Amino acid sequence: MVEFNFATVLTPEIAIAVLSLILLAIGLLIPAGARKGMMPLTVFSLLGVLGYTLYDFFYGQEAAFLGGMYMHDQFAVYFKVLFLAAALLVVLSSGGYVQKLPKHRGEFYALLLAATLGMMLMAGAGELITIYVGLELMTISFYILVAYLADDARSSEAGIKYLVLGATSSAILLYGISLIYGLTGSTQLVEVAGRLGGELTPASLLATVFLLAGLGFKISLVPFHLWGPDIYEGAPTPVTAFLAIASKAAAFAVLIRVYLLTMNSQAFSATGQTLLLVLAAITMIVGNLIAIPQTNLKRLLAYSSIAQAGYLMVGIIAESTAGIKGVLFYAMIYVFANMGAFAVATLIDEKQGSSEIKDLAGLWRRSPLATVVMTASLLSLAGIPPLAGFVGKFYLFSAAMDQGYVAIAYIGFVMSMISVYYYLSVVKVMFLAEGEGLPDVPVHGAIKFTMVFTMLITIAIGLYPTPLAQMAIAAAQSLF
Amino acid sequence: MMNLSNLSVGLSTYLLVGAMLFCLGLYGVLAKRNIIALLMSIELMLNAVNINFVAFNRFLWNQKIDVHYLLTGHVAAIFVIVVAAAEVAVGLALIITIYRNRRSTNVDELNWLKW
Amino acid sequence: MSALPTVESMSMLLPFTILAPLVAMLLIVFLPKEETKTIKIVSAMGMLVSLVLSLYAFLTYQWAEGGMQFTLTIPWVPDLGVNLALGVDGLSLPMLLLTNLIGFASIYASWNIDKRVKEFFILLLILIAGVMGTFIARDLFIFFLFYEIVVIPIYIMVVIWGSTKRVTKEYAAMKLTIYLLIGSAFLLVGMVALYLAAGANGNPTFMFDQLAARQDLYSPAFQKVAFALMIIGFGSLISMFPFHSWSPDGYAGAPTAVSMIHAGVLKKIGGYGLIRLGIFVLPVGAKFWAPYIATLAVVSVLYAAFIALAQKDLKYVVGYSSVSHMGYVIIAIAALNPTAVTGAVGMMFAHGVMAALFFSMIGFIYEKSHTRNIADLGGLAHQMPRLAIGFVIAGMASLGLPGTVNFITEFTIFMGVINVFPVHAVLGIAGIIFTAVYILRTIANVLFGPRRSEWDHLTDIRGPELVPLVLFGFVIFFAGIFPNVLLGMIDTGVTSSGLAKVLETVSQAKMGGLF
Amino acid sequence: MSTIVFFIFAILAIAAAWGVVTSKNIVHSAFYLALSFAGVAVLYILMNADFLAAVQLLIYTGAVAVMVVFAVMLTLRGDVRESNPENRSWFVGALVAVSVFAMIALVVLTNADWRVLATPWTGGGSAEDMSLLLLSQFMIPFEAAAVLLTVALIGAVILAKGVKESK
Amino acid sequence: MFKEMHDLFQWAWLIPALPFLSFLIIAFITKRSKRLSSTVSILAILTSLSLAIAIGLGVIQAGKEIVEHPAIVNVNWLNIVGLQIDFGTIVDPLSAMMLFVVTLVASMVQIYSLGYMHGDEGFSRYYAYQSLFASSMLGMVLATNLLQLFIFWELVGLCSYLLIGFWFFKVSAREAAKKAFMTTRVGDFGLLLGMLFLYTKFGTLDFAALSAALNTNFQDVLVIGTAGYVTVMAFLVFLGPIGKSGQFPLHVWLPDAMEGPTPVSALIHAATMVVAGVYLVARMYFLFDFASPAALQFIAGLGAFTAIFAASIAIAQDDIKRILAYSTLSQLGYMMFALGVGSYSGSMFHLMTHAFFKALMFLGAGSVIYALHHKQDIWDMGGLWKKMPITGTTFFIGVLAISGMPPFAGFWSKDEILANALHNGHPIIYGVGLFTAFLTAFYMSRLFFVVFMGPEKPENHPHESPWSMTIPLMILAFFSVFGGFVALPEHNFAWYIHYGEFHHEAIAWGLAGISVLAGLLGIGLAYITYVKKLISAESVAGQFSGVYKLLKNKYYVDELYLWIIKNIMDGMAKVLYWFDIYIVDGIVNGLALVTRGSGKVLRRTNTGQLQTYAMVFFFAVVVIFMAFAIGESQLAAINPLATLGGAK
Repeated sequence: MVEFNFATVLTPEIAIAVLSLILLAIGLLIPAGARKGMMPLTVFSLLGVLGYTLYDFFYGQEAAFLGGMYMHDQFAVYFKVLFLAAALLVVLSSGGYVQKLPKHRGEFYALLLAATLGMMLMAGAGELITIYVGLELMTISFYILVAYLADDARSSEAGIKYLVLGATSSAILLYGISLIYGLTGSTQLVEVAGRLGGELTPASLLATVFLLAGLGFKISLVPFHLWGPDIYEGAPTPVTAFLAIASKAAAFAVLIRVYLLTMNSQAFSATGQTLLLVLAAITMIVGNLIAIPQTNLKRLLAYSSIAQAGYLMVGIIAESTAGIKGVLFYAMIYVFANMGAFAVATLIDEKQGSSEIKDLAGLWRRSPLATVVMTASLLSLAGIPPLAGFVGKFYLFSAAMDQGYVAIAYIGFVMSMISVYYYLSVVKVMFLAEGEGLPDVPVHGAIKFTMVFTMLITIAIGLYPTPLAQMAIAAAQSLF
Repeated sequence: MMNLSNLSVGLSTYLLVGAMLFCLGLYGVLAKRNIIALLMSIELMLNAVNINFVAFNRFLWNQKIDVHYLLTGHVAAIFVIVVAAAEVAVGLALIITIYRNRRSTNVDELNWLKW
Repeated sequence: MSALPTVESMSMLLPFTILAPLVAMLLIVFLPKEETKTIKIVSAMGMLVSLVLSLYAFLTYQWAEGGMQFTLTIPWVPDLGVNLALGVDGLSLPMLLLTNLIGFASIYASWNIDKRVKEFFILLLILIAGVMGTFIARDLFIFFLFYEIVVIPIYIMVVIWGSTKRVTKEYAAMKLTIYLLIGSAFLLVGMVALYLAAGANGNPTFMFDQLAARQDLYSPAFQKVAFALMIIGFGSLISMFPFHSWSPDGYAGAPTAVSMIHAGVLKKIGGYGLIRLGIFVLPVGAKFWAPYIATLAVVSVLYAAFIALAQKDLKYVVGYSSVSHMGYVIIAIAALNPTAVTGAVGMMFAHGVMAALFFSMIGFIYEKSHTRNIADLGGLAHQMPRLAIGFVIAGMASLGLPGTVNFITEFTIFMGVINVFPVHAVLGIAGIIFTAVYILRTIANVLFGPRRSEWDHLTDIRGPELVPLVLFGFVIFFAGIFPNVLLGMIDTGVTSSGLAKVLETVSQAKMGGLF
Repeated sequence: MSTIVFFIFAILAIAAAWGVVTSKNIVHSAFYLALSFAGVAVLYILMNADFLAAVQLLIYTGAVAVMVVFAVMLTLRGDVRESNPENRSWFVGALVAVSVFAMIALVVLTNADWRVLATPWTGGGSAEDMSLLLLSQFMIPFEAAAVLLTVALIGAVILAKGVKESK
Repeated sequence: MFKEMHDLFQWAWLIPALPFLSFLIIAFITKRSKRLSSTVSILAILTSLSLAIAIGLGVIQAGKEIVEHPAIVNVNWLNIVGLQIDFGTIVDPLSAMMLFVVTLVASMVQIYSLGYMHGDEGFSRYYAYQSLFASSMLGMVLATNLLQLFIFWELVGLCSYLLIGFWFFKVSAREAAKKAFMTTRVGDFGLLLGMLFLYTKFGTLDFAALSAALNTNFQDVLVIGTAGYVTVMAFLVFLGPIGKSGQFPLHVWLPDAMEGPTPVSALIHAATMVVAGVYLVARMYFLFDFASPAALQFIAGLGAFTAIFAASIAIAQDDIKRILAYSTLSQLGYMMFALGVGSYSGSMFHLMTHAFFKALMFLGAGSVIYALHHKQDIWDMGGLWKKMPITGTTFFIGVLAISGMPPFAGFWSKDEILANALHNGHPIIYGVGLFTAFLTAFYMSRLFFVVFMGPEKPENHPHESPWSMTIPLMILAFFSVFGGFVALPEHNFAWYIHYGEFHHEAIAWGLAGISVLAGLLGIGLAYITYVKKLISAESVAGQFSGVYKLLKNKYYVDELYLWIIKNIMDGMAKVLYWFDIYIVDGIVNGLALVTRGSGKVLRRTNTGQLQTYAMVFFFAVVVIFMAFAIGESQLAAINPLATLGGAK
C-alpha cells in the first residue's frame, strides 16, 4: 500500500459534498427570486470534477486508504467518471425540466449531487459499512428526488414505494452484512475474503443470498426487480434517468467488488454460478418480454433496463478480466445510450407533460434531431451495430462463452434481438404516426448539447471502441 | 420455564431474538395496510440487525487486538440507527405528502403505477 | 497478415468505393429537403462514383494472381483482434459489382419518390454502403457489423415508404427485421464460438483467411454445431425453407428500391457468408450438414415455385420466385465442389440482376397504376411497351432462358450438383418447369391480352426511369453471352482460394469415424 | 441473574414487536414500538454496549417513536380502533415471514462456524472508544452519514411542505 | 481444294450473325421505320441465303472429304473448373442442307410477309423477331456441341413464343404462346438432364468428342455396366425432341400455335423450328444408335403413333391452319419414326422436302386467309381456284407432294422411309406409315377440294394476293416439284447425308407403287366425298358419332391436360400456399404471439402493490437459498446449463 495524500485522493468526493452543501446553503440563504445560475454552477463544477477524475484515472496512483477501508484504484475511479458523467448529462438535460418545478430548484441539484456522492462512496468503499452508508446516502437522496413532484400523486406514490421497498431490501442487505461480520469478525472486504473460504457453511450461504438480494434489488435483478418500473414511471424524468443509469451502475460497482472478493472464493460453488446464470437468464427474458406490451416510454425503458441488468450479470458471472471489462465497458456506453433516450423523454415530458409512447407520434416532423437521437439510443440499447451497444454485448457474451457459458449467450443474443421489437415500435411511432395536434418540440441549449453529445459518443464508441475498451481493461485489471 | 436460569444465554439466543424481531417486522411490512405501520415494521427489522451486530461484536473472536476493530459491530449499529432515523424522517414526510394528495395512508390504494 | 502481396497503390480503392455513397449521404443531410432534384442527383452521382470504381476493380483485377486484391488492413480493435481489413477476390468482386449496379439503378427506380425525399435517399445510401461493406470485408467482425447496419434502414424505409397489401407494411417490416435479427443472433453465437476457438492458442483473430487457416483448432463436433448456427443465420437471410416466410411479405411491403436491394443483393449475403464462412472455415461441418441442406434447398425450389403459382400479387410472385431461386444457390453450396460454388456465386449475381430488374418494373407498374394485383392488370404492353420489354426480359431471365446470364449459372450449378446429389438435382431441375409456368402466366396476364381502357392514362417509362432497364438488360445479356467474364472471375476466386484443397482435406480427413 | 433479565427483556421486546404488527390501533402500535425499542436497549446493556443502549433509547424510543406518533396524528382519519388493519394477503405475508424465520433459525442453529470466543469479550463500548473509531477508521462513512442526515432533513422538509405552498 | 473450301466454311458463323445484326439494328435503330426494318431484315436473310448456297455448293464440291471430316471451328466460350464449353460452327452435309432449307424458307417467308403483314402495327417488331428467329435457328444448325445447340434451341423457342403471341391483344394468341413455351419446357427439362448426365459421364458435350468417346470407350462403358445408363441418357435427350417436334404426348402446343401470323406458322411451325427435334436426334444419332435397340425402337414407335394419331385428328378438323398443323405433326412423326427404323437419310430427306411443301401450303393457306380477311374455317371457303389461280395451283402442287404423288418431292422421301422401314424389319411401322400416307392424302385433298373446288361463297370477295406473296409461293412450288430429284443416283442425297456405312439403295418401285396407290386412294376418296358428294360426310360422321367426336376433340388430350393443370398443379399450389401461410408462417406468427402474449401475462406480476413486491422479494430469497442449499449436495451434479452449452 502506498502512502498517499488524503486530500488528492478524496478530492472528487469532497468537492461533490461541498458543492452539494453549497447548493443547499444557497437554497436556504438566498431568497427564491434572486437565485440564478445554479445550473451553470452545477454544470461547471461537475465538469471540473469530472476532468480531475479523468486525470486521476490515467495518472493517479493506486492506493488503499485506512488499511483497505477505502479503495482508490482505477476500478473505483472508472466508476466515478461514470457517475460524474451521468450526473453532468442529467443536469444538462434537465435544465428546462427543473425550471418548470414550482419550488426548490436548487435543492434538486443538491440532492442529485448527494446521490452522486453516495455512488462514489460505493464505488470506492472497501468495507461493508461504508458501502451501506454510501448506498443509503444515494438511496435516501433518491427517495426524495423520486417524490420530488410533491403535488403529483404518482410521484409520491413512487417515492413511498421506493422507500418501503428500498428500506426493506437494505434491511436484508444489512442482515447479510451482519452475518458476514459474524462469520469473519470483519467488515473489510479483503479480510472477509481471506477468512471466508473453505467449505460453504449455512451461514455463509445465507449471507451470500442476503447480500445478493440486497444488491440485486438495486440492480433490479429478477425476481427483485418489481419495484423498478413503478418507480421509473412515477419519478420525474431526469430522476428516472439518473436512477436507471447511475444508481444501477453504482450497485454493480459494489456487486463486482463483493462478488469478486467474497463470493468468488472457492466456497462459491458451481451451484452459485448456476443460480446466478439462471437469474441472469430470467432477468433478460422477463425484462425483454414485459417491455413488449408497454405503452409508457419510461416504463418501457425501465423494463429494458431490467434486461440490461441481465446482460451485465453475464459479464460478472464470467469472472474474468474480460468479463469485468465487458461490464465496465457496457456500463459506460449504457450511460450514453440511456441518456440519449431519457433526454428525449425529458424533453417530451417538459413540453407535453407526458411520457406515453403515443405522445412521440410524428416526432420526426416535430423534431428530427430528437428522433434521430432517440433512434440511435434505442438501437444502441438493442445492440445493433455500428452503435456502441453491439460492441458491449459482444464483450459480455464472448467473455461468458469463453468460460463455457454458451447457453446464456444464446439467450442473451436472441433476447437482445427480440428487444429490437419494442425499440422499433417506438421508432415506428416517431417516424410514421402523424401526431396531429401535438406541439412542435424545439431543442435548444443544454439539452440539445446532451442529445448530440450522447449520440456522437454512442456512434463513436461503436465505430472505434478501442479507447474506452482500454480504459475498461485497465480498470478491470486493477481488481485482479 | 423452570430451567430458564440454567440456559446459557449465548450467541445463538441473541441471534434468535434478532431473527424473531426481524421476521415480525417483515410480517408487518407484508401484512399491514397503514403505511406508518410499514415504517414501524421496518424499524423493527433494522433493530433486529442491530442486535445481530452487537451480539457478534460481543461473542466473536477477533484477530485484531486493536480496540478500534473490536468495536466494528457497535459502529455498524450506530450507523444503522442514524440511517434508520433519516429514513423514518423522509418516510414520514412522504406519508404526509401522500396523505395530502390522496387523503389516505392505505398502502393498498397506492397502485396507480402498475403493469 | 495476408500471404498474398497487396496492391499497395490501390489499397484505397475499396474505401473510396464505400465512402462515395456515404459522402453523398452527408451532402444530402445538409441539403434543404425541398431540393428534391438536387438530392436525387447527388445520390446518383455518389453511386456512379461507386459503380465506376467497382467496375475499375472488376476490370483490373489480376486473374492470374488471384486471391484478395486491393487489400487494406488497419488494426481496429486490438483487444479483440479486429482489423479493418478490406479486399476483394473473385468471389466478392462480382457481388460488389452487383451491389453497385443495383444500388445505382435503385436510385433511378426511386426517381419518382415524392414523400420525404431527403430521408429516403439518406437511408437508401446507408443501406447500399452497408451491403457493399459486407462484401469487401475480410474480417468477420467487420462483415457482421456491415450486415447488421443494413437491417434498420430497411425497417424504417418499409414502414414509411412501403405499401400494405395482404399484410400491413408495419407487420411486414417488423417480421423481416426481427426474423433476420434473430437469425443473426444465432449467427453471432456461432461467430463468437468460432472466434474463441480460433483464438484458443492466443492471438485472437476475425480475419477470414486466418480463421480458415486454423482448421486444426476446430473439432468435428464443434464444426457441426457452429455450422448449424451459420445455417440458421445465413439460411434465414437467404430465405431457405423453412426460414423463408419473411421474404415474400417483406418484399411486398417494401418500397421498390428496398425490394431491389433486398432481393438483389442483401439476401445474397447469406449465400456469400455460407461460402466464406461455412465452407472455407468449417468444411467438416459443411460436409455433415450438406445432405440436409440440399434437401431443404430442393424443398425451397419446388415449394416456393408452387406457391408462386397461386399468387395474385406481383411482388409476391417475385418474392416466392426468389425463394425458389435461392434454393438453387443453397443446393449448390451444399454440393461442396468448385463447379457448384462457382455456379452458386454466379447465380447470386444473375438472380440479383434479374430480381432487381423485376422489382423495378413492378415498382413502376405500381407507381403508375397503384395496383399490383395481377387480376386488375392486363394488356399493359399496349400502353407501356418499354416496360413490357423490361418485364419480359426479367421474366425470361427468371426462367433461365439461354442467352441470359441466369441460364448459364443455373447450368453450372446443375453441373456441379448432379454428381453429388443426383436425385435432389433432378427434382430441382424440375423446378424450371414450374418457374416457367408462373412466370409465363404472370407475363401473359399482366402484359398481354386485350387493351384495357382504364390503363390508357399510364405513361411508359422514360428518361431516368429507363436506367434500370437499360443497365440490367445489358448486364443480363452481356454476361449471358460472354459468361467467362463473370464465371471466369468467380472461378479464379474459387480456385485461388483453395476450395478444392479444403474439400480434399475434408474427404481425406473423413471425419474420423464421426459420420 | 443476567439470564433471567435477558429473557424478561427479550420476551418483552418480542412481545412488544408482536403488538406492533398485530395491534389494530395504530397509536397502540406506536407505543408498542417504543416499548420494543426499550427492550432492545436493555439487551444492549446486557451485552456491555452501554453507549449504544443510550443512543437506542434517545433516538429510537425518543425521537423516532415520537415522530411516528406525530405522523399518526397528522394522518389519522376515522375510527382509531380500526386504523391499523391487516391487508387481504396477510396470511401469505405471514407464511413468507415464517419461512424466512425458519430459514434464519435453521442457519443460526446449524451453523458451527461462528468464531465464538472462549469467554465473551467484555471491554469497550464506551463513547470515547466509539468516537475514536468513528473519527479514524470510519471517518468516511461518518462524514457521509452527516451529509446523509442533512439531506434527509432538507428532503423531509421539502416533501412535507411542498404541496401546501404550491397550492 | 478442300483447304479453300475450309476457308469458306470458316465464315459459316456469318450466316446466323447477319440476321442477328439485323435484329439489333431493328430493335435499336430502325424500329420506327417499317420500310427500313423490313429491308434490313430481308437483306440480311438473303445474304445468309446466298452464303448458305455457297456453302452448300462448297460441300457438294468437297464431297467425300467433308462427309468424313466435317469442318469444325471452335472458340472457347466458358472455361471454369468442371465445365469447359466451346462455341463453334460445324459444316457438314447435314448442316449445309439445313442451312439451305432454313435460309430459303426464311427468306421466302420474310418476303411473303411484306404483303401479308402489310399495315400491321407491329411490323418492325415482326421483322425483328423474324431476324432473331432466323439467327437462332441457324445458330442451332451450326452448333458443334449440345449446350450450344440447346441455347439456340431455347432461343428459337423464345422466338416461337414471341411470334405465336405476336398479336398479344388476342387472348387466344397469348394463351397459345404460353402453352407452346410451357409444353416445350417440359421436354427441355429432359434434354437438360440428359445433357448434364452426358457431361458428367463423358466430360464433354461436343458432338464429335461425344461420338468418339462413345465409340472408343464402348468396352469400358459396357464393363462398368452403364449401357443402361446411356440408354437413360438417350431417353432423356429424346424428351427434348418430343417437346420441340410435337411428338405425342407433347404435341398439344403445335395446333394452338397457329394463333400466330400465318407466315410464322409456315416458317417456324412447319418448316424449321419443329424439325429441330428431328435434327437433334439426327445429330445425336450416335447416342441413340449406341443405346439401341430400346431407344430407337421407342423413337420409331412413338413417331409412328404420332403420325397416325395426328393424321386421324386432321380428318375431323375444320380450321384450315389446324388441318395443316396436324398434318405437320403427322409428318414430324414420319420423320421421327424414320430415324427410329434406321432410315437416317430418309428422314433428313423428308425433312427437307416437307419443309418445301409444307411451307408452301402454309403460305398458300395464308394467301387464302389474307384474301378472305382472316376467315379460317374451310367450310366458309370454296371455289377459290378461279379467283386465286396462282395460290390454287401452287397449293395443289403441295397437296400432291404431301400425298406422295410422283414425281413430286414428297414421293421420293416418303417412299424411301417406307421402304427402309420394311427393309429394316419393322413391318408394323411400315403398315402404320402406309395407312398414314392414305389418311394424309385423304385429308389434304379434302382440304383442297373444299377450299378451292367447292361452290363459291357469295359473301367472299377474294382476289389473288400481291406479288410479294405469290412469288415465294412459286419458288417454293418449284422446290416442291423438283426437290425430290436430289435423291436420284446422280445427285445422291443419301451419299452425303447418312449414318454409318453408306449403302446405295435403289428405289424399290414395287413398294413405291403401293404407297402411291394408297395416296391415290386417299385422294380419290376425298374426291368422291367432297366433290362428287357420293358419300355424305355428315352421315358418316353421324354413324360413327363417337369416333367423330373423339377425333374432332383431338382425343381430349387438351382437356386432360387442362384438368391436370387446374386440379393437380393449381390445387397443389393452393394447398402449399395455405400451408405456407397457416403452418410455416403460422409457426412464426405463433412464436411472435407467444412472445408477446407471455409479455402481456408477465406484466401482470407488476401489480402495483408494493407488498406483493415485497412478498415476491422475500419468497425469492427463500427459494434461492433453498435451491442453493439443495444444489450444494445435489444440483451440482446435474448442472443443466453446463450441459446445454455445446461448443465447449
